[in-house]
Amino acid sequence: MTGLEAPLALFLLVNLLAALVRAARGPTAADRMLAALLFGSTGVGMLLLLAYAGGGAPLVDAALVLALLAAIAGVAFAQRAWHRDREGGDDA
Amino acid sequence: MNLLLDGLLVLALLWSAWRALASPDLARAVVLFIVFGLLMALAWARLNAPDIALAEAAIGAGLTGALLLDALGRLQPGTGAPAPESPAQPPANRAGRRWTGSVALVAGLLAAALAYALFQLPAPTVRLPEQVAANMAASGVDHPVTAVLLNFRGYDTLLEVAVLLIALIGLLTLGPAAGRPAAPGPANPLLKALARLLVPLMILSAGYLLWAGAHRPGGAFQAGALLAAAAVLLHLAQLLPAWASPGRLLRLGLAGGFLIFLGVAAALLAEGALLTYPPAQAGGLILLIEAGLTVSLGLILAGLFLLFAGAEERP
Amino acid sequence: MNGLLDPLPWLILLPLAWASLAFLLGPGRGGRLALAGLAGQLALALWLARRLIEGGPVSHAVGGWGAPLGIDLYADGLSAVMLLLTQAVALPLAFYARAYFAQGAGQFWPLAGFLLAAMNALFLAADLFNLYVTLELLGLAAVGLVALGGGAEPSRAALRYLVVSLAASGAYLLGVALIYGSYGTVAIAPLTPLIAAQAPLAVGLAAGLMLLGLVAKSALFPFHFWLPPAHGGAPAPVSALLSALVVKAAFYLILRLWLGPFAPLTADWGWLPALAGAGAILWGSWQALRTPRLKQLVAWSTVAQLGYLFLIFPLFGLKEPALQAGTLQAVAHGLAKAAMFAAAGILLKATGRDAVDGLAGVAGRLPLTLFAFGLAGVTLMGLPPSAGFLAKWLLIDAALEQGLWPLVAIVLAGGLLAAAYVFRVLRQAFLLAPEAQQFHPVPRRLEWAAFGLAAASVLLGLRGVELMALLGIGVAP
Amino acid sequence: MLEALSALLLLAGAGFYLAGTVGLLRFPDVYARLHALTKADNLGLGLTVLGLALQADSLAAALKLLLIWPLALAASATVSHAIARRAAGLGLKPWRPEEKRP
Amino acid sequence: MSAGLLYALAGVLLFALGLGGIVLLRHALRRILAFNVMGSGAFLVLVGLAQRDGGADPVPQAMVLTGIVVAVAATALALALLRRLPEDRP
Repeated sequence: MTGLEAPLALFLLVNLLAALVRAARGPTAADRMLAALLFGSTGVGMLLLLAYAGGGAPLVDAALVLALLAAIAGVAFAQRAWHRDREGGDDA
Repeated sequence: MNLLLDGLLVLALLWSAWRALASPDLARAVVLFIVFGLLMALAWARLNAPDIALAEAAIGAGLTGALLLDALGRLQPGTGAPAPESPAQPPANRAGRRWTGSVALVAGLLAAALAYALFQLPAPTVRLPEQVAANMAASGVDHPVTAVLLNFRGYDTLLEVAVLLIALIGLLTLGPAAGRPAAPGPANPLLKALARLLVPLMILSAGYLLWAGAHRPGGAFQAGALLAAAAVLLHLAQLLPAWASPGRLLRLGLAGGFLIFLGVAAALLAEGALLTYPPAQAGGLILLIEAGLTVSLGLILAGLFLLFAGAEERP
Repeated sequence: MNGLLDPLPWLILLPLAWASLAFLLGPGRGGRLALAGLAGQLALALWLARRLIEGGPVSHAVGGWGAPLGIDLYADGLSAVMLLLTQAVALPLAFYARAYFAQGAGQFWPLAGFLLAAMNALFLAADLFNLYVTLELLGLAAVGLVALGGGAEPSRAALRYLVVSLAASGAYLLGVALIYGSYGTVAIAPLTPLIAAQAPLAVGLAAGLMLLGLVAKSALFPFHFWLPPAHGGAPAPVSALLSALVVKAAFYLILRLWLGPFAPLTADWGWLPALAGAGAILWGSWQALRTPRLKQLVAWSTVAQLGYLFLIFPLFGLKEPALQAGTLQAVAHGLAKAAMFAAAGILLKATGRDAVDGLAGVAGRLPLTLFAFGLAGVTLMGLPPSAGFLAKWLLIDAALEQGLWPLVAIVLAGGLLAAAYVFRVLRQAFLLAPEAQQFHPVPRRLEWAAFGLAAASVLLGLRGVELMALLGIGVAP
Repeated sequence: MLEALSALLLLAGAGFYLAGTVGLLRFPDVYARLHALTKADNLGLGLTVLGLALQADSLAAALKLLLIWPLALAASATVSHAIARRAAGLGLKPWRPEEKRP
Repeated sequence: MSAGLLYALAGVLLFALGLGGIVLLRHALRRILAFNVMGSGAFLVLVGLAQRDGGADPVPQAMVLTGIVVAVAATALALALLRRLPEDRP
C-alpha cells in the first residue's frame, strides 16, 4: 500500500478522458475505434489501482473480467465496421 | 483526493452520456454508450460495490455492447449509403423547437427538485445492513450481497430469472431477423487464435466466479454473463454459428436453471414458507441453484445475441 | 400454517411452472397444460377468498425472514377480488385461445403463463422493489404477446409499448430508490407509519414519480396513445388478455399505493386523476365512434372505460363506497371487454375483414357471437341488471353524497357514448349481407367462450353482494 | 525496500500511460496512434501490474495479477490489428513527412 | 458531501437526461440508449443514497444486480423488435 495508488488512479482517469475526447472527435471511423482499445489498457489499469487503493481484492476480479471482454467490444465494432467497408462506402 | 477522483468520474459519466445521446452520428453514439458502460463499472468500484462493477463489466462491455453493435450493423446497410442519420439536433421548425425546449425544461426542473430534495434527507430509520449482518450465519453464505440476492430477497431473483426467460421467449416469438443479416467479413485468422486462447480461460473464470460467489463478490449472474460473452466471441470469430429456433435439449438448458430454482422453492414450502432454506443445507442448496442458474443464464444471455443473428434471410 | 397448504405461494408457483413446462414442450404446445393450471389457479383463488372471509387478511413471509429484511406476500379483500377476476377471465380465454390458434400458437402459452404469474405476483406483493420486478415481467410478457402477430405494424406497436413501459418502470424505480434512501426499507407494511410520521420532499417526489409511471402503464388519457395500436393489432385472445387484465394491474397498484402508504401525500389530489378520467371517457368514446376498424373500436372503448376507474379518486372521503364502485367497474369491464374482444375476433375470422362496415349480415350467420357482443355492450353501457350498471350506480350514489355533480354528468355521458359505438356495430350487423360476402366457418367453442364471459359480466350484477363483502376485508374504513 | 521498488514501477507505468496519451493526441495519423496506444499503454499496464504484484499479500493474488497482463496484450493486439486492417480498407494512406501536417 | 451523495446527484442528472432522451429522440436505437442511461441513473441513486453516510449496504446492491439483468433483458427484446421495423423509418 504505497499511498500512490489513488493519485495514480486519478492520473489514469485524466489520461482516459483526454484520449476519449480525442477518439470520440476523431474524423475517421478508425479513430473512433481507438476508444475501444482504451478499455483494455486504461480501464483495467484503473480497476487494479482502485483495488489496491482500498477497493479490495474483488476489483481485481473485475479487472480480469474486463481484460477478457475488452476484445469483444473492439472486435464487434471492427467486425461491424469491417462489414461496412467491404462495400466501399464509409461515413468518415 | 477521493472527492477529486469521484468528481472527475462523475463529470466523465455525464459527458459521455450527454455525447452518446446527442451525437449526430449513430455509430459514435453507440461507441460512446459503451464507454459510458465502462465508466459506470469504475463508478461502481468507487461506490465499493464490487459485485455490480463485475456485473457491469461483464454485461455492459461484453453483452450490451455486442448487442448494440450488431443492431447497428443491421441498421446501416453495407451498401455504402451512410446510415439513415436522424440527426439528434432539435428539428428546424419552431413548434419542434418549442417542444424540445419545454421537455428539456421539465426534465431540468425535475432534476433540480430531486437534487434539492436529496440534501434534505433525514437519516433512514430502518438499518438493513445490520439486520443482514445479524442473520448472515443462518443464510448459508458468507458474502452479504449473495445472501441478500439468494436468501433474504431470493423471491426477487426467482422473478428476475423469469424476466430473462420471458425476454428470450419474446425473441423466439419474433422469429428470424427481417433486417439485413450482418454478413460476416472475411475470416480473421488472428481473431480465431484469440478466441481459442481466451474462451477456455473465460469458462475457467466463470467457474471461479460461480464458486467465489459464496464468500466474495461473484455469483451466477456474473458467471453467466461471462459464459455468454465467450459464446459471443466464438460467434464473432465464426467458430460458433448462429442459433435457429432451439431444439428440445437447448430449451431444457434455457429453462433448466429456472425450473431448478422453482422446484427448490416449491419443495422448501414444507419448511413453512416459500424459499425458507433450512440453515444446515442453505449453503448447499444455494450453490445448487447458482450452478443451475449459471448454465441457464449463460445460455439465455448468449441466446439473446445468437438467436437468428446473421441467419440468412430466406424471403 | 404449513407452507404447503398456503394458497398464496401456489398462486404464483403454479402459473410459473406450467408456463415454463409449456416452453419446454415447444412452440404451439401447452394448451391442455394451461387449462389444467388455470383450473387449479381458479380453485386456489376461491379457496383464498373463503379463507379471507373466515380469517381476515392473510400474509406470507417469503424465506421466513419477515418484512423489512425479507419480502412479504399479503392478500386482503381487494387483491382477492382482483385474483378472482384474473383467473375467471383467463380460464375461458384459454378455451377460446386453444380453438382460435388452430394452426399453432407459437409461444402464446409460455407468454400467457408468465403474464398471469406476473399478475398474481403483483396482486399479492407487499414490497415496492418486488413490485418493480413483477411490473417488468408483466410488461415484457405483454410486449411479447403484442408482437405475437408478426409483421411490421404489430412490431412497431410493440416497440412503442415497450419504450413507454420501460420509461414508466424507470420512473417507478427512481421512486423506489428515493424511498429506500429516505427510510431504509421498501416493504409496504413498515413504510406506511413511517411516511405518515414524516414525509420529506424526496418522498413526495417519489410518490409523484411512481404514480405517474403507473398511470402511463395503465394508459390513462394523456398516456393512452400506445394502447389502441397495441391492443388493436394483436390477435384476439391477446387483445382480450391485455385489455381486460394487464391495464387493470397498473390501476390496482395505483389504488394500493394511493390508499396505502401514500395516503397522507395524496389526500387532496383526487381531482387530477378524475379530470384525466373524464378526458379519457370523452376522447376514447369519440375515437371509438370514428375508427373504421372493429378491433380499434374495441381498443378505444378500453381507453374510454378506463376513465371510469379513475373517477373514484376524489370520492375517497368515504373510502368504502368509492372503492366498491371502482373495483366493481374494473371487474365488470374486465369480463365485458374480454367477451367483446373475443366476439370481435370471431367476427374478424368469419368475415375475413377487420372493418365495422364489413359486418353486414353477421346477425344471421353468427347469432350467438353477436348476442355475446350485445351483452358485453349492455355491461359497458351500464344498463341494468349488468354489473356495469351496479358499478355506475354506486359511483353516482357516492358522487351525489359528496355533492360532486360533474362526476354524475360524466358518468351518464360516458354511458350514452358507449351506447353509441356499441349500436354502431350492432346496426351494421343487422343489415342484409351482400351476396359477395361469404362467411368462413368458425368453431362453436369460440362462440360459447365469448358468450360465457359476456353472460358472466351481466349475471354478476345480480350477485354483487358477496363480492362487496369480500372486498370489505382488510380495508380500513 | 519492496515499497520503494513498487512505487518506482507504478510511477514508470504512469509515465508510459502518459506517453500513450500524448502519442494519441500528437501523432498525425491512425497508424501512428495505434502504435502509441498499443505499445505505450500496454507497457504502462505491465509496469503497473508488476508494481502491484510486489505488494500482493499472497502468491495466488500476485499470479492472478500477472495473468491479467498477457490477456490485455492479446486483446490489444487483436483489436489494433482489426483497426489497422479497417483503416487500410478505408484507403487511409500512412502519413509521409513531406505532407503538410494535418 | 459524501461520495454516495455525489453519485446519487449524478444519478439524478443521468435519469433526467435519459428521460428527456426517451421523449425527444426519434430514432428507436437512440431511445434504447436513453432508456439504459435512465436505468443507470436510477441505480446510482438507489445505491448512492443508501450509502450516503459511508458503509456499503448489500440490499440495494442486490437490487441493482437484479435491475441490471432486467435492463439487459429489456434491451435485447427492444433490439430484436427494432430488427423487425422497415429500414426507412426505424
